[in-house]
Amino acid sequence: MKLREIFTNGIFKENPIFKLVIGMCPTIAVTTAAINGIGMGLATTFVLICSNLVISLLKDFIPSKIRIPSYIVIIATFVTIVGMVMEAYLPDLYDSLGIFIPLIVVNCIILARAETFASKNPPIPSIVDGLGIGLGFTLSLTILGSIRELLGAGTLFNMQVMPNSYEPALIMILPAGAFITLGLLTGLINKFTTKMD
Amino acid sequence: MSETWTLGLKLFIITAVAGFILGFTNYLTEQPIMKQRIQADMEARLAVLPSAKEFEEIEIDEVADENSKIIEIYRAVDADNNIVGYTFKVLTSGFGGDVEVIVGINSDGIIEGIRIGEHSETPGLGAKASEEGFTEQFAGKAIDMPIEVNKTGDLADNEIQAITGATITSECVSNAVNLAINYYSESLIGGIDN
Amino acid sequence: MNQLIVSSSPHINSDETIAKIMRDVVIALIPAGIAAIYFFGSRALLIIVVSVISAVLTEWFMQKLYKKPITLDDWSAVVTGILIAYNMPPTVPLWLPIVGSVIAIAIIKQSFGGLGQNFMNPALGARAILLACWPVRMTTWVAPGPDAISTATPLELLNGNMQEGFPTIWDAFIGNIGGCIGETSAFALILGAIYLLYRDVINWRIPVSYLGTVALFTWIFGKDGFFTGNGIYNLFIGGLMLGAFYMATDYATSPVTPKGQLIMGFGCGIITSIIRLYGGYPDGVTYAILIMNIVTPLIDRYTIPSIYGEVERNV
Amino acid sequence: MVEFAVSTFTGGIHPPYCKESTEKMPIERLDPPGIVSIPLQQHIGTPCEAVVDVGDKIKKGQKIGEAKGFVGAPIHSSVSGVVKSIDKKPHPTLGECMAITIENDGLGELDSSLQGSSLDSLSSHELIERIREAGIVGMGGAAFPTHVKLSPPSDKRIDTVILNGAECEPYLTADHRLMVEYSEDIIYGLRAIMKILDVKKAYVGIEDNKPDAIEAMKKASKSYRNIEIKVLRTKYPQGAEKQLIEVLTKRQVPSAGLPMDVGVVVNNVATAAAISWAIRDGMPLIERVVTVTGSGINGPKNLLIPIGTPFSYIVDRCGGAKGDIVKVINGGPMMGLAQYTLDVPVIKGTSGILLFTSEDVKIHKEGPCIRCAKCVEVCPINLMPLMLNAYSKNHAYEDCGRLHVLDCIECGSCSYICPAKKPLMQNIRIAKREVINMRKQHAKAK
Repeated sequence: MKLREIFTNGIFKENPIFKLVIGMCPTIAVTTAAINGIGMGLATTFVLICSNLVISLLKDFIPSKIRIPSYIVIIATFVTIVGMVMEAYLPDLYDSLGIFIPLIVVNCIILARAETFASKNPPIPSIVDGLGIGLGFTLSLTILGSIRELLGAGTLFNMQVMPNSYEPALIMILPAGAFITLGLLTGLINKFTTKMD
Repeated sequence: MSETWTLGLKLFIITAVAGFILGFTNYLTEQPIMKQRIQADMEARLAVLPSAKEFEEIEIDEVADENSKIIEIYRAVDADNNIVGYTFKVLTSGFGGDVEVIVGINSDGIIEGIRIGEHSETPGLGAKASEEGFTEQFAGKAIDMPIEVNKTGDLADNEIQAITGATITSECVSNAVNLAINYYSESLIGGIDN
Repeated sequence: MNQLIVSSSPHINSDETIAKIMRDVVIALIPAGIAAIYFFGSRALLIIVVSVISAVLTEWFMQKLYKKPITLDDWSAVVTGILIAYNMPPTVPLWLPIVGSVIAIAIIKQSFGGLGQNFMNPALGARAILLACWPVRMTTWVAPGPDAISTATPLELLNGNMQEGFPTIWDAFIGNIGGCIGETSAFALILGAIYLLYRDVINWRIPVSYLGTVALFTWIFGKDGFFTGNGIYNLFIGGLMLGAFYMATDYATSPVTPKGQLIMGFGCGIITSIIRLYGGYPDGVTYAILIMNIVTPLIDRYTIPSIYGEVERNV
Repeated sequence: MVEFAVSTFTGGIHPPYCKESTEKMPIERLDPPGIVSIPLQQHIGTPCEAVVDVGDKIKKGQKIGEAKGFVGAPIHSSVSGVVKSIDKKPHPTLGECMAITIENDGLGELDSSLQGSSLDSLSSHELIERIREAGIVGMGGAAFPTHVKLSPPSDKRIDTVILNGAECEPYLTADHRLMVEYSEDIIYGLRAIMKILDVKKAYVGIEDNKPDAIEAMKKASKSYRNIEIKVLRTKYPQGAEKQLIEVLTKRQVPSAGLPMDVGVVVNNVATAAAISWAIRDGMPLIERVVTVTGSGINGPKNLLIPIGTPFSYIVDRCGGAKGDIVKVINGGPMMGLAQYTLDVPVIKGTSGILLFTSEDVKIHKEGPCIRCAKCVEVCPINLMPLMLNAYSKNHAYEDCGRLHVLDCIECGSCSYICPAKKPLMQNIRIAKREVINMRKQHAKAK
C-alpha cells in the first residue's frame, strides 16, 4: 500500500468516527465546541503517532501473549506525558481539555491501530497511519464540534456567527445533542459514500 | 517455565522504561504545574476579595449543613498585614452535582464578590450561574440578613434574581453564600479569629 | 364476465382505516382546542395552525426526499401537529412549533421508517428536545385571560409547597390554570377521551392504569406523610390527562398485548409520580411516557398472552 | 319469552350480518341440471375410487365412488343418467380434481337398494355403518367424514354432543332455514348421534339473531329433556368448534387437541339433518342446502341443490348475475374460497355461493402497520397476528412456530379488523404451511 493511500485511508475509508464508529466516549464528551474538537483530536493524533511508532519498533520485541498490557503501558505513558506537559506549559488549553486527556488512554482508536496496523507494519507506514487516522479523528471531531457549537451557542471557534436574534438550541451542547448530531451525520455521510462505492 | 520468565522480563523492561520516562517528565514539569495551580487559586481568591494582598489558610471548625460544606477558608491581609477579610470555598449540591462557590467577605461584613468554580450544571441554564450577570448580584450585599432567591422581580435588599429556569442552581449558590455568612458571623465576627 | 379475483379469505373487511382512526383522534382533540382558545385567546389557535401546517409540510417533504408514497391523507401528521401545539405554553414564539414539527416528523417519525415505525411518540419526543433546547421558552407560563400575567403552574406550586393561592380543583378541572395550550382543561380532554373510547380507538387499559397509579401514589406519598397527598388534584393538573388519553395510548409506541398495556400505564404512573414528588422537573408526564415508549418492545416480548388452550394443557 | 344469550368467548368481531335478503326465504328444491360433475374428493382424507365406467347407466343415489381407507366417505350420484366421462374438472376447494360427469336423463329414478329404517331398530354399530355408507361428512365446510368423528378411540370418554347452529358467517342462511323448516329432522339426527356415542347430554347452539330458528328448534326438542337449545350471542367466530365448546360447556380444548379431548363431539345442524335422512329414508348425501346470495345475484335464494351442480347453472336459476361480478366465493365471506371460474360444482361442503360485484370487493391499499393491536384483541385464540404477519413476511418461520402459528383457526378476524388492510390471514397461512413443512423435514431428519 502506498503511503498516500495509508494516509487518506484514515481520513475517509476508515474514518474512526463515521466509518469504524470507535472512540465514541471522547467524541460525545468533548465536541461541545469546535476548538475542543481540534484540541482533543490533535492530542490524540500526537499520542497515536508516538504509540504507533514505538509499537512498530518494538513489534518483534513484544511477545503476542503480553501485547495488550504492553500497548496499554506505552499508550498510557504518552498520554500522561501529554497531560503533564500541557498542564505545565499550556494551562488554558489544559483547563478545557484537562479531564478528557486521561480519556485518551481508553480511547480504543489507539489500541485498535496498535493492534491492527502498527504491530504488523514498519515504522514509517505506522507513523503515516497514525497521522491519517489522527487527522480523520480530528476532522470528524471538529465537524461535530462546529455543528454543535454553531447551533448550541451560536458561535464558531468562540466567534459570534449566528445573528443576535438566534436563540441557541441548548440540547446541542448537551450529550443528547452529540448523539443526535452524530447519528444524523453518520447517516448522511454513509448515504453519500455508499453511493460512491 | 522459561517462557513465563521471558514474558515477565519483557513486560518488566517495558514498564520500567515507561516508569523512568514518566518520572523524568514529572521532574521537569512538577515545578511549573505547582506554580500554575497556586497562581490559579490565588487568582480565584483575588477575584472575590480584590483589596487583599496575601492569603493565609486558617483552620475550620466543623460547619456544614445538609447540602453544603466549607472546605477552605483563607484570611486575607493587605500590604500592612491588616486583616481585610476572608475567602471561603464552599461545596454545595446543585442540580447536576457539586458546585464549588468561592465567597469573599471583607472585614466590614460586606460580600465583595463570589465566583463559581468547578460545577456540572446544565449548560445554558444552571451553568449561567458562573456568568457575571448572576455572580455580581452578590457583590455589595450586607451579611446581616441571609440571601434569598427571588423568582419574580421586585428585589428586596437581601434578595437576588434567580436564573430563569434554573431555580435549583440559584438556590444552591445562595445557600453556599449563606453558609459562608453564617460561619463568618458566628466564628470570625469583627475579624477576630481563633 | 370479468376476470374473477381469486384472493385469500376473508373476503370482507371492516370499514376501519388508518385515516378514520386518526380523524377520530383529531375530532377528540377539538374540545381541548376550544378550551385553549377560550382561556388563552387567539394566540393558541395561531400556534395550533402553524404547528399543524408545518407538520404536514414536513411529512410531505420527507416522503418526497425518501421517495416514499405521499400519505398525507392518513391524517397522522395532523395529529402530531396538534399534539405538538398542545404541548407548548401559549407564550412561545411561532418558530418554536415549526422547529418542533420538523423534529417530530423529520427525525423521530420519518427517519425511523414513518408511521408505525417510530420508537417514541413524535410529539413528546419533540417536546423533550425543545425543552432541552429552549427551557425558558418552554416553561414560561401565563395565567389564563387577556393580560398574559406570567405565573407558575399548580405543579410548580406543589413543588414549591406554597399552599395559598392554589387554583381550586374546579379551576384545574375546567382548565382555568396556567399550563401548556392543550393540557389545562381536564374537562375538555375527558370529553374527547370518551369519544375515543366510544369509537373504540383507544381502550381503557392504559389511561385507567396510568391515572389510577398516579392518583394512588400521589395520595400515599403526600408531603405531610403517608396518605396525605391529594391524588385527585394531581389528576387534573399538568399534562397528565393529555398524556394518559392521547399520548401514552399512541399505537406505535405502546404495547399491543393487554397485559403489556396495563404495565405501560402502571409504569408511566410510577415514573410520573416519582418525578412529580421527588424530581427536579415540574411535570414527569413527558419523560414517563418516553421512557415507557422505549421499553415497549421489551414489554411486548414478555407479555405475549398464553394462547387458547395452552394453560389447560400444562395443568 | 326473552332469553339471554350465554356468556361469550374472548375476542371476535361483529361483521354486518348481510342475511336480510335470504333469511326469510324458504328452501326451494333446485331442478337437477342436464349435466352434473361429481368430484371424487369432497372430504378430508384419501380420494374415492370410481366404481362406475364411462357409458354406465346409473340411478339417483347409486354409489359411484368408493372410499379408500377409514378416513373417507363414498360418493353417490345425485341424478339418474349415463356416465359421460371421468376426468379432471375444476373443484371449488382443490382447484382441480378427478370427477365423474353424468348426463342427467331427467327421470330421477332412485336406486332400488336404498332402504329406509328407524332409529330404534338399528344398533349403534349399524347406525355408524349407515352414516358411512351414506357418505356423510361435516357440512359446515371442513368436510371431515362424520362416521370417523362418531367413532372416538375407546380411551376418550364422550359425554356431550353439540350441534352447531350458530352460522356466524355473514350472508349464509342455509343452516338457519334448515333449522326453521327441518327442525324435526335435525333433532332426529341428533338423537342418532347421541345413541351412537351413548351420550346423555346434547346442546344446540344458535346465535340470537335467528329467533325463528331458536323457536322452531325448541318446539322440536320439547319432548327430549336431555337436548337443550342454547342461545348464543351473535359474534364471529361463534361457530368455531373450540369457541362453541367453551361457550356451551366451559371446557377449553387444549392447544393442538381435538374436541374429544374434553369429551365433546361437535356436528353441524346440516350434518344432523343428513344423518336423519340417511337413517329414515336411506338417502345418501346427494344434495344439500346452499345459500346463493351477494350483491351480484338477481334473485338470492336458499336452495336444496344436487351435489355436482355447476355454479353457473345455479346462478342462471337465481335470475342470473347482476352488475360486474368480480368475485365468486364457495362458502361464507370470512372463510370461504374465491373461485376462478363458475364451472365448479356444488360439493358436500358448499354452504353458500356468494357473488360479489366490484362494489363489495374494494381493493384496499395496504398501509403500514400502526400497531393498533386490534388484531390481538379480536383473535379468539389469543395469538399475535401482527407479529406473525411480520415474521412471516421476513421468512422467520421458526419465530412463527414459537408464537403458536399452528393454533390459528383461520377465522380471518384479524384481516377483517385491520385498519391498515394488511392480508394478515394470508401471511399467517403461508407461515403455517412453512412451519408444517419444517417440522416434517425435522422429523424426517431424525
